[in-house]
Amino acid sequence: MQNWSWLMDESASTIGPQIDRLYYVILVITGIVFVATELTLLWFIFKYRHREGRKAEYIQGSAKAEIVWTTVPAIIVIAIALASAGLWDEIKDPDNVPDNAMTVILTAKQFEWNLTYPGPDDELNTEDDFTVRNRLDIPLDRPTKLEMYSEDVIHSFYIPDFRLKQDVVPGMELMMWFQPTRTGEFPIGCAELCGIGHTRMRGTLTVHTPSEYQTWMNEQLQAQP
Amino acid sequence: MTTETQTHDEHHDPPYMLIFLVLLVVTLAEVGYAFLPLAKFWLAFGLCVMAIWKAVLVALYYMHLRSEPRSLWILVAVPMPLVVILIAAVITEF
Amino acid sequence: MATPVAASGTGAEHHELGFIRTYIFSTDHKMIAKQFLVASLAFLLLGGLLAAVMRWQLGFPGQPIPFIGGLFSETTAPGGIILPEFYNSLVTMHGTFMIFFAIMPLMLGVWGNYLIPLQIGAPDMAFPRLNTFSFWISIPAGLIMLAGFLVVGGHAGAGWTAYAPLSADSEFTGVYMGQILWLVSLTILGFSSLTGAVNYITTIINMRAPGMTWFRIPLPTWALFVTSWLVLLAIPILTGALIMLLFDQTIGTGFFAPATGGEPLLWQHIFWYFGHPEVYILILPGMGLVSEIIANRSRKPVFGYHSMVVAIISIAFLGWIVWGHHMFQSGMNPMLGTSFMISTIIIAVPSAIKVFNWMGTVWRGDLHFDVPMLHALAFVSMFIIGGLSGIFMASAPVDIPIHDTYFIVAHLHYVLFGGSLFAIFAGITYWFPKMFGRMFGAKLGKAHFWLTFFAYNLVFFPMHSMGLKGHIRRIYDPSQYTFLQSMQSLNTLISWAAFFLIAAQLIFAFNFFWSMFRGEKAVQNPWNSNTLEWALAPTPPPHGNFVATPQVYRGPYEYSSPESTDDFLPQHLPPDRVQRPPVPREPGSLPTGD
Amino acid sequence: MSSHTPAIQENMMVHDSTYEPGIQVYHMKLGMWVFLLSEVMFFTSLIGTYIILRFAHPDHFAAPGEVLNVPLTAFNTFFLICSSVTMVKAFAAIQKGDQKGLKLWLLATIVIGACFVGIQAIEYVALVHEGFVPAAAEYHALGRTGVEGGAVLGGPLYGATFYTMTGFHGAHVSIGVICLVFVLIRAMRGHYTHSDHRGVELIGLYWHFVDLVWIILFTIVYLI
Ligand code: HEA
Ligand code: HEA
Ligand code: CUA
Ligand SMILES: [Cu+2]
Repeated sequence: MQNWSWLMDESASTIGPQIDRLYYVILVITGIVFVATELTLLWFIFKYRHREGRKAEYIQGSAKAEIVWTTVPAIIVIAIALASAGLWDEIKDPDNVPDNAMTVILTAKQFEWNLTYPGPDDELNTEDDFTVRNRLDIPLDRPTKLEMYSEDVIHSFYIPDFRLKQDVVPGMELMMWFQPTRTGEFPIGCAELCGIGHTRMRGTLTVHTPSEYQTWMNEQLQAQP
Repeated sequence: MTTETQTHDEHHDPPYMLIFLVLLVVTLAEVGYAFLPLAKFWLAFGLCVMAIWKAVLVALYYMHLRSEPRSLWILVAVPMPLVVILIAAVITEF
Repeated sequence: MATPVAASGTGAEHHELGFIRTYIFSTDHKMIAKQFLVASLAFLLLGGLLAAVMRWQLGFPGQPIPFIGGLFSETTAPGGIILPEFYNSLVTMHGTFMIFFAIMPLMLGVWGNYLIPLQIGAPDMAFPRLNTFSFWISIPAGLIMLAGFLVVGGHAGAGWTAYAPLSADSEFTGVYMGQILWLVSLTILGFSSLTGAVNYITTIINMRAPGMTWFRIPLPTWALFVTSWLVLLAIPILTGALIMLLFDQTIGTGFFAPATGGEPLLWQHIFWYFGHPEVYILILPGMGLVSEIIANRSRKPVFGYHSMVVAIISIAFLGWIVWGHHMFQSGMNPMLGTSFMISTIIIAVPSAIKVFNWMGTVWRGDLHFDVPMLHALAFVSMFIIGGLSGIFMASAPVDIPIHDTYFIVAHLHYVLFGGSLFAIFAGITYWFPKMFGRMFGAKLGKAHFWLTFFAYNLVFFPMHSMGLKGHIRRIYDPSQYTFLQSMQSLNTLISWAAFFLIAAQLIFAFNFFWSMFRGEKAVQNPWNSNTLEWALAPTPPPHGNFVATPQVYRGPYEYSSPESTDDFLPQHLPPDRVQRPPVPREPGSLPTGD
Repeated sequence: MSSHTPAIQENMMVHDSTYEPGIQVYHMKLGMWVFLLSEVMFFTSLIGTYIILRFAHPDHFAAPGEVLNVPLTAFNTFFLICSSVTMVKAFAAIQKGDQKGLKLWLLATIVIGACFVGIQAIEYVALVHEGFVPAAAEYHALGRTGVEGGAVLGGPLYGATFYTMTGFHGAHVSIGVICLVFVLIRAMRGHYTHSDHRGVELIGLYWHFVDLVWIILFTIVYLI
């Protein structure tokens, strides 16, 4: 546990910092609420503990105080909701998928991820498509769009470092897109309980430099039957 | 139905036979209406209106809701919004 | 009573009853409450033991379970090494037993039955025999659920949420009989909850003693009333869903099977339409108990009684329109997600009212840290943590990375253990003297509290961090993920803390039985409480509860009222018998009675 | 204690306000209404499923009359409405202390209710014969793969939702008939009087509720 930190590791996608920022905003707000309420509670517990001769004050309540502590949290949470709604739309809006995105088809099944690439011609459903299992390799300079299908039960495609997750539901066509910000290898997991092999439904996401990506693709093309 | 509204005397039966007739007639009307060459929406809409009307009549007169205290009305109304919320929200999914 | 009342059932029957009618098929609400207490504590223990086995696998993946490892069968844990399918059943059954067989009956079966008639001044429930039915139908449900461990194919392993199509077709899991027993058991259990709810609602509406107006009802009963509505309207939704899933499994109707046109998301919608009200079913009665205990042990009126009631009702109502927050990543329409996000976040407002009013109650009080009070204060502080972590998940974008990770596991244990279970401990230790006529051992009680409080935080707080770093939930072996290996030592630590936590519960179990038979004899009103069950009913209350129908004169939380020389003012005490302090107060400044 | 107290009054502040009545109905009746509300939610989950699935997959469902036998069921609906009116007549009879009327009308309700279930059974048998089955597996076993093929229109969801909804309704009717038999036996023993006839009223509430559900079901399942 040498490099242990309580917080998330640095993100590796364009969407990551935005989610992280929202997360930290909420962390600060709730952190303040948390510290303030718990400390006040502790202070009251200490200050008003029973001692000889102490008599509780007969207080039924206070409309003023209650209005304050209803409206203030209301304003805060609605602000959080609005900020979240904006980011949510940005992430989910299909119009926001960049035009130059590379489309990859993801087919999940117990217990593997199959990814079908468009190949050199950049078109799916052509001769040069190829399929790899449990690994997603993408170039750094281009966004990737996944079209997601499941063959049996619900799985959930999860890339912690990209702050992305999407359930893959049989009978539905779902979509997810991302743009990496650095090269490297990142773990992929299945986040939805999908049966005995749920634990081992893992994969690796590799972000290549553009030239490395070409090399990788050629290797794959040769390896295809 | 409106003729009934004035009766306050508890010893008078609600107009059971009249309701019965209305139920029959509306049912027949429904069956006829369902086969009219109308747009799907209008068919569904009209049929729902008639069905709900019948259901309300049964609740009001046969289940005597009409002569029950106001608080029981409120009680009975509680789940109705929930029914609508579930169906309305989920239907937008598909 | 002004209303015509059924001759059977409502009047107190005072003749002697035989053993069977007294202890087994009793219709006395207090005995039924005790039956529920014993049965659900047993299930709580079982849920805890399942957690222990689970934590063994998570802390020491792949190693044989020590001591008892040999007891497991070949299909579950050969040689003590847990198989993945068994792990899935463990998670599922831990969640199922805890939620449906431990916390829910502890909240409703125990407190609903015990407190409602006593607090509103009624001799018994409106339908005592239905009440007996409610308990006895839950027993076959429990046995059927237990039987699932013995059948071929193992017990259900699709999580307590039983997401279709995983749960709908044995082809995907190899579990057939187990899943069916799970469905049948919960369907039957639904009748238990439902009959209970019908009883509680009718009793509270129609059987309040003279003078017990709506706004003189003690908060536990208020909370139970609102909760009963949630049960009444949510459980049938689940029953419908369970039946459809059962048909999918057995005759292949295909409601939720995409292969034949069914919709997996429909299951999630129906399940959570029940499921979210369900989680409030699990906490609202606890909030009521805690309000009562904090007011009493601070010797102060509940701060803002009316807004507490309004908050309970609004939490219950909002609870119906937020279910989609469990489905943000499910492929649900994102627009729908936005509206669910907003409604979810707004629930923080009534929750805030509750939290601040509890703090207002403590403020300027005269605090007595008895065992129930310790648990109640722990409830408040832990519910704050659990509630605040809910805000992260309620924000849909932030939920993307933390959904289905240990962050959720942390949240749900903070609200369910830190919330519901601490409230239950508070309730048991507070009403124990009333139930069993003896005080709950304070020394051991405090030891149990402190050990539980620390161990519990040690177990569940780090899970927030693990979840943030991507520790997926319901995984059998975290060490298989390279990026989780750095967390393995933390997992091991958590497991040790969990074993310690479970061991600490043995103190409670011992104290419970020891106090029941050997505890110090309790006086009628050891907490100097205002409410009818303490101030008026004998300890323990006889069949029929009260000697005569009580007359109620004031609200339940008149503690330290200037009107009286005592620091409490029972609800039933006629105004002319109140011991007034010598100095008359100027008129107009008199605080009102509620 | 007065025999008639005004409905709920909020006299929270008065120290000796005596009695705040509940709802002015007896416990059993209140309990029955409360129970019926839960039944509303139960049928909501089944009917809601049907509405949603039908909306999502219109191709699985056939137009009115194409698969289901509307005239037969319209006739059956007529039966159920009749049973409602006989039920309410039984109640009206005992309100006036008319024991004979009570028994006759109850008997009529039982007979008509049983006929409803019988006709539903006949309908089921005929439908299954035509290949309209509740289970997708059987549906495919009948050699019908797609939406168009075969003798029956619609897809597997049609049968699944149809049999689940109408089946649970039929079960409710059957339970009602059984309870009515008990009420009739008690009526024959002279258990009910013009001042105390709660059993009749309770079973009546249940019976009319089941009728009400059918009104909805008939419309949305057979006619829309
Ligand atoms: C007793 C049970 C209980 C309770 C009370 C709650 C309360 C809340 N829950 Fe929780 N929840 C569960 C039990 C419960 N939950 C369970 C069991 C699951 C997991 C199910 C599963 O998947 O297995 C779950 C999952 C869950 C999810 C889904 C997560 C996911 O799967 O991705 C979400 C998302 O929004 C959520 C949100 C909330 C919110 C917003 C509240 C709110 O009600 C909390 C409100 C309280 C506060 C906010 C604290 C007090 C307020 C203040 C101190 C005022 C100031 C505050 C601010 C200004 C912010 N919960
Ligand atoms: C109220 C509910 C409740 C409670 C109390 C607990 C208690 C505990 N839970 Fe539970 N848990 C859930 C509800 C609960 N859990 C749910 C709903 C899930 C999700 C399931 C799913 O994913 O489907 C879950 C999942 C879950 C996981 C995640 C598993 C996974 O995703 O892979 C883990 C992992 O550590 C865990 C651990 C524990 C531990 C160590 C305890 C310990 O606190 C246990 C401590 C022991 C006790 C509380 C027993 C005490 C007994 C007594 C006091 C009785 C005394 C007896 C007499 C007097 C007769 N739980
Ligand atoms: Cu696939 Cu979990
Ligand atoms: Cu929820």
